[in-house]
Amino acid sequence: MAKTNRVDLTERDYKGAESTMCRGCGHDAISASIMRAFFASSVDPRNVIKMSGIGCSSKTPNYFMNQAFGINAVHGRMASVATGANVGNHAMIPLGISGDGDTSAIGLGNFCHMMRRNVNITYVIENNGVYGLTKGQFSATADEGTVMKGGKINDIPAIDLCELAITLGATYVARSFSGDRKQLAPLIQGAVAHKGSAILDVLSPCVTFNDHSGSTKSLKYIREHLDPLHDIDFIPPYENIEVDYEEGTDQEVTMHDGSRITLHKLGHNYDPTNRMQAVTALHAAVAEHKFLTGLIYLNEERAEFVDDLNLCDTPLAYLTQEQVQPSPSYLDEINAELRK
Amino acid sequence: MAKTNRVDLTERDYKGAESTMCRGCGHDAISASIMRAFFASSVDPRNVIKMSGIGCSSKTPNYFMNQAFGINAVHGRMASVATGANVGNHAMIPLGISGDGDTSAIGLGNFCHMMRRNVNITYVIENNGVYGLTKGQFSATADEGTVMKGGKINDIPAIDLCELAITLGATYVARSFSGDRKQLAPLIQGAVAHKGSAILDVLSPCVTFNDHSGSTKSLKYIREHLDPLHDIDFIPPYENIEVDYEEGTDQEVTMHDGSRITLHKLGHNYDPTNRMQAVTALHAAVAEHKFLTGLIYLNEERAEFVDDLNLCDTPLAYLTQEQVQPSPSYLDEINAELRK
Amino acid sequence: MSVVNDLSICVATANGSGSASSNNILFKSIFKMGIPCSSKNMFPSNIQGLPTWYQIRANGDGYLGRKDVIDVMVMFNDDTSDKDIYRVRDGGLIIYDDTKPLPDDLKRDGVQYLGVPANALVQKHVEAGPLRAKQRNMLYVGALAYLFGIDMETIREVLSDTFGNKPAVIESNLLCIQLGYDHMRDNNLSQSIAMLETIPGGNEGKIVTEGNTACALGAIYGGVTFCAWYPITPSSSLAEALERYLPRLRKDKDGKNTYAVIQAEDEIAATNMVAGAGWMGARAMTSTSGPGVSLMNETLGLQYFAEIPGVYFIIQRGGPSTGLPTRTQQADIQLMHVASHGDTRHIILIPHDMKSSFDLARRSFDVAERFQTPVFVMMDLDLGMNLWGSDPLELVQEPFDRGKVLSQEDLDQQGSFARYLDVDGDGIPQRTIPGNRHPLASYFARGSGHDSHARYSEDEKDYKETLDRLRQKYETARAFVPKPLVEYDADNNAGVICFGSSAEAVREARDRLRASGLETNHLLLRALPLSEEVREFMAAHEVVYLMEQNRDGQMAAIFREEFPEFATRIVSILIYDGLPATAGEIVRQVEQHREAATNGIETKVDESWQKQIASI
Amino acid sequence: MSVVNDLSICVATANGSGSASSNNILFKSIFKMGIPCSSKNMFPSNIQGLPTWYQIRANGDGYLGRKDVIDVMVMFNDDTSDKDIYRVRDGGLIIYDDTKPLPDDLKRDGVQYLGVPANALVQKHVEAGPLRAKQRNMLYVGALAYLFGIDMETIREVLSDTFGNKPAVIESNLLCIQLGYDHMRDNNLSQSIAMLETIPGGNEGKIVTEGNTACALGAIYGGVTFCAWYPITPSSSLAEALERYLPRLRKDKDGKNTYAVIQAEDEIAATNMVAGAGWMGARAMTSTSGPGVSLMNETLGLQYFAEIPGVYFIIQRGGPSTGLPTRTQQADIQLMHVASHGDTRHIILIPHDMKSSFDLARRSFDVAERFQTPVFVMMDLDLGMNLWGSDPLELVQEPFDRGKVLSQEDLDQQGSFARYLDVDGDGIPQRTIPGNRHPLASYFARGSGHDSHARYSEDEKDYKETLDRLRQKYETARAFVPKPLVEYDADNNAGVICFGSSAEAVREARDRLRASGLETNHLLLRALPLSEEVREFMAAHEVVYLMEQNRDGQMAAIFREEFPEFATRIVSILIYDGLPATAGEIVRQVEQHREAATNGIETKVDESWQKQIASI
Ligand SMILES: Cc1ncc(C[n+]2csc(CCOP(=O)(O)OP(=O)(O)O)c2C)c(N)n1
Ligand SMILES: Cc1ncc(C[n+]2csc(CCOP(=O)(O)OP(=O)(O)O)c2C)c(N)n1
Ligand code: SF4
Ligand code: SF4
Ligand SMILES: [Mg+2]
Ligand SMILES: [Mg+2]
Repeated sequence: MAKTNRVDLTERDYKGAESTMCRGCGHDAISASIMRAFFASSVDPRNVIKMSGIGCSSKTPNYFMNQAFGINAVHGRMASVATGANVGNHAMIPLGISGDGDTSAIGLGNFCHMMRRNVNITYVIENNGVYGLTKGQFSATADEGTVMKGGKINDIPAIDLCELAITLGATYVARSFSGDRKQLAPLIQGAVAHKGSAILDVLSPCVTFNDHSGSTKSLKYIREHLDPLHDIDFIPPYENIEVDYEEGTDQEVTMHDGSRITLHKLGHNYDPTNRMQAVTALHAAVAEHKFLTGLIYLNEERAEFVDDLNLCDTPLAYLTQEQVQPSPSYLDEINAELRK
Repeated sequence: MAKTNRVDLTERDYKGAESTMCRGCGHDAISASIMRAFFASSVDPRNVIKMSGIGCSSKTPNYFMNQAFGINAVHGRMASVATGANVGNHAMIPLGISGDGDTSAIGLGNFCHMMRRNVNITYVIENNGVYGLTKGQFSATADEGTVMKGGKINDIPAIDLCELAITLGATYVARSFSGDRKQLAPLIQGAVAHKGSAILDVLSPCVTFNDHSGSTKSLKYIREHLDPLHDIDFIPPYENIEVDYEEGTDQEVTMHDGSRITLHKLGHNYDPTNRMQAVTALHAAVAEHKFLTGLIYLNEERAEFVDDLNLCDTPLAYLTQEQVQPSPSYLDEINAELRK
Repeated sequence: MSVVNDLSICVATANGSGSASSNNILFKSIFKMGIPCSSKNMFPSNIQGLPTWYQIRANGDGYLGRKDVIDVMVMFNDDTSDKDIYRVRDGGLIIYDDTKPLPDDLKRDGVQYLGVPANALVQKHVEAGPLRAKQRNMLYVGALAYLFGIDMETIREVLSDTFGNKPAVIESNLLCIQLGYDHMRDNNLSQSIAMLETIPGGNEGKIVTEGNTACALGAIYGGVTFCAWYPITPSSSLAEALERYLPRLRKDKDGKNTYAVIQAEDEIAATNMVAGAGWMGARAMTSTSGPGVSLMNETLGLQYFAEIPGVYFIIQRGGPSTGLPTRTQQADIQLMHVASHGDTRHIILIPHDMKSSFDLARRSFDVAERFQTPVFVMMDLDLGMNLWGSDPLELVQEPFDRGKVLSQEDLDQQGSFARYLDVDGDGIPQRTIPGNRHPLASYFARGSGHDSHARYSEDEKDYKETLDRLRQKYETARAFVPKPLVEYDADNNAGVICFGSSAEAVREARDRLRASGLETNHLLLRALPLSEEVREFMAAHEVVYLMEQNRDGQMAAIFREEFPEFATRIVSILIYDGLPATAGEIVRQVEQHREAATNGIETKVDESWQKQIASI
Repeated sequence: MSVVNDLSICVATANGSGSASSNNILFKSIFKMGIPCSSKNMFPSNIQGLPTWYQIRANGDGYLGRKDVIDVMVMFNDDTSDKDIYRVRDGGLIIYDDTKPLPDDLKRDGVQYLGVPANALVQKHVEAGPLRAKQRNMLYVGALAYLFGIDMETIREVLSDTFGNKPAVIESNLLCIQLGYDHMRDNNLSQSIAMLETIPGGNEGKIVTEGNTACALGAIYGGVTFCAWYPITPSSSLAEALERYLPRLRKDKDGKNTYAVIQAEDEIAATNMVAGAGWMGARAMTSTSGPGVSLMNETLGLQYFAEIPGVYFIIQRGGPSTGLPTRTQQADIQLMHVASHGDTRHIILIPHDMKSSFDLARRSFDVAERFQTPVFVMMDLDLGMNLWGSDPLELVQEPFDRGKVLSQEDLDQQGSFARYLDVDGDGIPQRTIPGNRHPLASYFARGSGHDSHARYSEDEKDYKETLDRLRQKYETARAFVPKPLVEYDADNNAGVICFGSSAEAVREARDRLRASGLETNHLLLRALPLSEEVREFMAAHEVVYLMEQNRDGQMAAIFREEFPEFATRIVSILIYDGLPATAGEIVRQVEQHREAATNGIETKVDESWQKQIASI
């Protein structure tokens, strides 16, 4: 019998429709990590809402967790849709999938404002540096000097979505690589446990349009330029695992729901709760042509957006007429005021 | 007789229509600094294009330099209009005026992309933390904890437009205060001399909707929290002024056109050509509730956008039919190819 | 003096000069006297110093549309005086500040001038300070009070209603009003235009409010739980009314909110937040005006195609582009009708007064959830932002219609669920909302092609089926949306159709036409799609005057599209200069058409319409 | 075997399987034989693995619309085979890969099956490697070549045209084609549907291209200097064609560019960049499709109201929302017609083939500058992305029309300048462009109210004057835009109107209708606003079949709006399943209408239209 998790589901229960990505596309690998993470964290898919924009990446929510409600909205606006959905029913667990084009080009403004509000979401950017679905044009995360399949060279610096996320107020910021499931899955688990905007910028090679030499987002180039900050583990709140920490090398962060993230440092002396250090490290990495991966920034202090709104416990979507229609006597009162 | 500048114009020649701002509005003071700066730099208004979005601030281009062509576009899109205008005729000197709502809310995405391209422009944000023209709602530069005229408190952190500008690749980034003409005018002169995106975030109190106690953008609050980095002077290329520099206290930056900016440090040991230092300083200022003003970041290395485009010398708008219509023989050639 | 209670006063001041307050006192006082009255605020898109006009109409017969002519001009703005002297009718009255003598070029024949040395008086009697300049406006209130017989006691009442807890403000205002009053009295100044007389029991029980407030209250009673909006004139005051009333009306027992109002970063965010919240099952709305609709265009198509409910309050202003943001128009109709790319047709509800603003706002959420689609509530600046006397708002108590939402139990019973299947033959599919944990419940919503099970599909049959079902849904809506209000007499050959804020002016215009021999029937349109009743009305008349406030006859285009067989019967009456419609202009256009028709100059109705467009 | 050169082949494969290349070879080979032919690519919105169909029509009579029926189905996609077997007509032929035996459920009566063991053969003859799977598709090319008589020599030519400098690729493709060919020959397989025969001199001088390429070339010859665009199917290939041709055609003597193409971050940026560049006087354009138009809506209003030229190439796809992004439709017509809020009416140019795509694209810049307004060039996916045989593109040599641009000298002479004054009575004002240093030259452009001197104004008269002048400008355009192409015979009572990619299908449909006794006149619409010629055509017919590719009869709505007197004459022929129109469907709908009319089931034309919409 297949292994079940704490909500009695097997890995199969986290599957979706068959993928229509190109064979070998990084996006499929990310889907696999998502399924693994949600299974491992024993999240019931029926509590999840999957959201996306438009693009190859944005198609993928259809390819995992069939039992979750999903929406494939318009290009670049998932951040806003997610804000509305989160406020409309804050009991659901929001998972957003986007592409680098979707997020860093057309969606940039709304994405920034979602983070500024610290809307609760696990927001995964499947970053391949190109527009896959429209056949390979540069996106705004295309690195300066990278080469398009046709030979065109990009003159404009890339937007570093992690640096931007930190600048705008996101409270959980990570970078990873589609091929590094060992790192990516716990990062997703942490993001889901985190209350606030969790941004995961995941390098995800487009094997069809951006895997040639000269490209800085090819599988080969990425692999050669990865620079992981730490080994990372996620320990759910119900697990009482005691971990032996090594002074100066290991770091543990406890999250609001009691989950713990443990970081085993790899060479870097890096503390993800230090905002300026995070920005400095990211900036240095760009200069060195390295992809820094791992949990880059974490802030467990800042309130999530729905807390600012002082919402009632029942999700707004589930309020009844009795709960929302004021009594007619109030209308009399107001009419009286409007007579003045 | 009135004093004339090198293009034989008097200060009067830099005037525009009568302002319709509220009496005491910071925006009018900025207009005055703009007029002074363009006069002082001997820029012929007929070489200038004035552009704006929508808002009180965006109305102001009408109130200076009547001889310049101007456009009052739609809300939040001046950055894109300016990109098109700059490429359409790169011989004109682009001056953009925007509000904090115009730039940091609806216009944020396009603004970021303009900076990412390093489009040549002097882009002035008249930042009052509210939407003046629509009567005082918070904008995205409203500080956390600031109070709206009606009493509402802002729970969301402000977007620091200078930090954002540096992150996105702008090459001349300054913050100033509408009331500090001595600092603002040379900063504008420097911005005009600079080739690339020059972003000036100018605190500009809205005396009608955001000047009450509890507001962090009131005249009083701003004055009390100003923290100027340096005294600043702008020396046009044709002036051979020798300045005595004090080691460690003074800094001079020479710009591509030969202009010089001299900075006389005030307490801070600050070098505006150091990107990480700039971000760190801005970040620290927010924590200390200070408004750091002066030339915050300068990068004279990066090419401006039209250079990336390899444009011909004649402005695109002035090319003739002879210059742009290929000969019919090319069409024969192409027809032949399309027969294959 | 013969005329009683028929008067229009126009106050010309500068924005931000404090006149908002004095105008309000003036208007409320007349209202309190029991005289039917309305006010139109022609304010600039600016905060201080630009011209603003406030036009009050007091009319014992109850006509509340803007009056064609101005009887009294209060000329308190030097910047516009040169034009203002010609705005007043022949035989009218101009009140001006005669602290300094009137320049010659402001002297005009055929009108009476009365001065009040407002500047001089406030300088003398009011303490120097920032408020003094503003107080100056109170003087014309006093002057008018004396001249036209506005009751000082009533004014005092209104002052205390308005500034209840600020006795000092009441006193200083009163002082200034009295100064104006006394000046007129002491100098024996008088006029012979009309007098205002208290109507006992008049306006009894009535309220004064603007449509935006009425809509906000309607939305609250309609159970709105989610609003995302972006500030824009003239719609901001709707969302701001929500923010004002919600904290009072909608806290749960723990003091927590049963609603969320989000000031979005732009209209694109607002519409997508509405889509997100509507998808979750919240009663979601936004309010905006023309530029906002343009920006929301893409996501309106998503909501249409993925069938996500949402309510869009559109307060129209003068277009195109930024246009005249503080003037009224009905020129976004076609945009709403077919909003977004591809084949779309949208439901539009159209209030025409305060009560229907409240009522249709409330019902709009039912319509949106029933039809699972964005629903527009079409307002305009005149209706939304001007003050209207009205019967009190009234709550029709009826259960919310959540539409075809299936619960877990429903799914158990039904045993199957296909999100986009037309189970009932009305084009409206069934819906589940997230949180429904039934194994059949979940589905994937999308703006791309899909089959009845909400599965991705590029199949041409699935696609056409979806498009046809969506059209079917729109057809179903014809019988469901609010019916028009019809006045019909089989003897009349001519009909008049109007909607929204034009209703009052049209009522008056019809009375005038009747007086000059043309009896008309009337249809007040309250919704799109056009219903059978509208078709019948069209069928019953040879000529139908379709009155709307735009240049291109946008509603007429929709009528011609939907009723080609009656296309030539429509004669467009078009007012689009940004000012609220007047009966006089309507009458003028109708008579011009009738004259042309009888003189045979223009034989074909439709051609006269074409010409009119081309030549005006 | 009787039929020669009348054949439709549909190739069903999966996306990304290499079939694009084999289909292209197949199509080009038939073309090179001199047989009139067209191809329709029904590809998925996906990069790899989803179903795609490529439909070739070869027709000696020169009908190039999609053929109603499929004669031959190349069934090379297992995922769709169950449906594909029913796509082929009775008596048709199915070619399949018989490496494995055909499953029973794919066996169907009334059609012929011919197998080619494509998998087995490539496995055997082609080196293992990533290309092997793709090469498999070449086998059906060979099989078809043998069966239908496609000349192998021609195929070889096409291969070398296509892969000119890659002899290895040519060889390996040829090998596979030969394998398919030989298999058929060696097994004596044959069919009796039709044969293809070389037409000597056929297609002589003709080119093969898509509308997007033709538009791009037209724009280049029209002097475009600025393009800002955002990728979106099916419009990307237009901008990409610009990027391909411009570096070759438009370098100055120093090797610098006389153009700029900017990939914007979204459509809102693109349209505003166009506005900025157009304001500066550059010939500016963008290309997009439905979702992009929706997003550009706001700025289109700015360009309309501030009178800034710009060209908008709109390649329509299946809507609403994301809809079917890789299928064809004409459903953004009303959106373009009234794009943006407020009263707007836009000029739309409508190419219908490759030459007119080139020609109207070129002229669009003249029209935009002459009328100082955004001009749409309305295309659709079928026209824009499918390959069409065509006469060569032809440059009409005429001077650019920059419109009423005043130089410094002009200003000197004229002595005055008011940017928005109607000097000539045609509604079109004069314009200066930045860089003009004359003291009179500068003005302030804005989307808000303004007077004739471009000064800010909220005055109702200025406002109405501007609106009326803009309408006047639109009226002026009626006589200026490309005239319709009309075929007229006074004996005929029925007219047919169509536009864009429907032209070919309509031509064929009219021939068929003629054969069955209905002679029709024809009007090919090439622009909005509707011109006098269109009105005359409407006046001259009792019934006009208006054919368009959308659900709601969007063009019909515009006709009814503009010609109310002819509103009932219009019978809509609507095809909107996303596939290119076919003559058969047009004939079916026309005959259905005629039958209903004669049987008196539906007496009123317009009602039948309404019903049709409601019931399909
Ligand atoms: C408004 C709009 N503009 C353009 C498009 C076309 N479009 C579809 S996907 C896409 C880019 C997707 O790129 P990205 O987000 O990086 O996703 P990827 O395909 O690379 O995973 C674009 C431009 C669209 N669907 N909607
Ligand atoms: C699309 C659109 N949405 C909303 C508005 C309404 N609007 C006009 S100005 C403005 C805000 C201006 O604020 P800011 O840019 O800070 O300028 P300020 O008036 O404070 O100088 C808004 C929301 C508009 N004109 N267009
Ligand atoms: S095109 Fe690129 S991003 Fe899209 S599915 Fe293929 S490999 Fe992935
Ligand atoms: S409202 Fe504020 S921003 Fe606008 S003009 Fe007045 S003071 Fe300035
Ligand atoms: Mg991508
Ligand atoms: Mg502001």
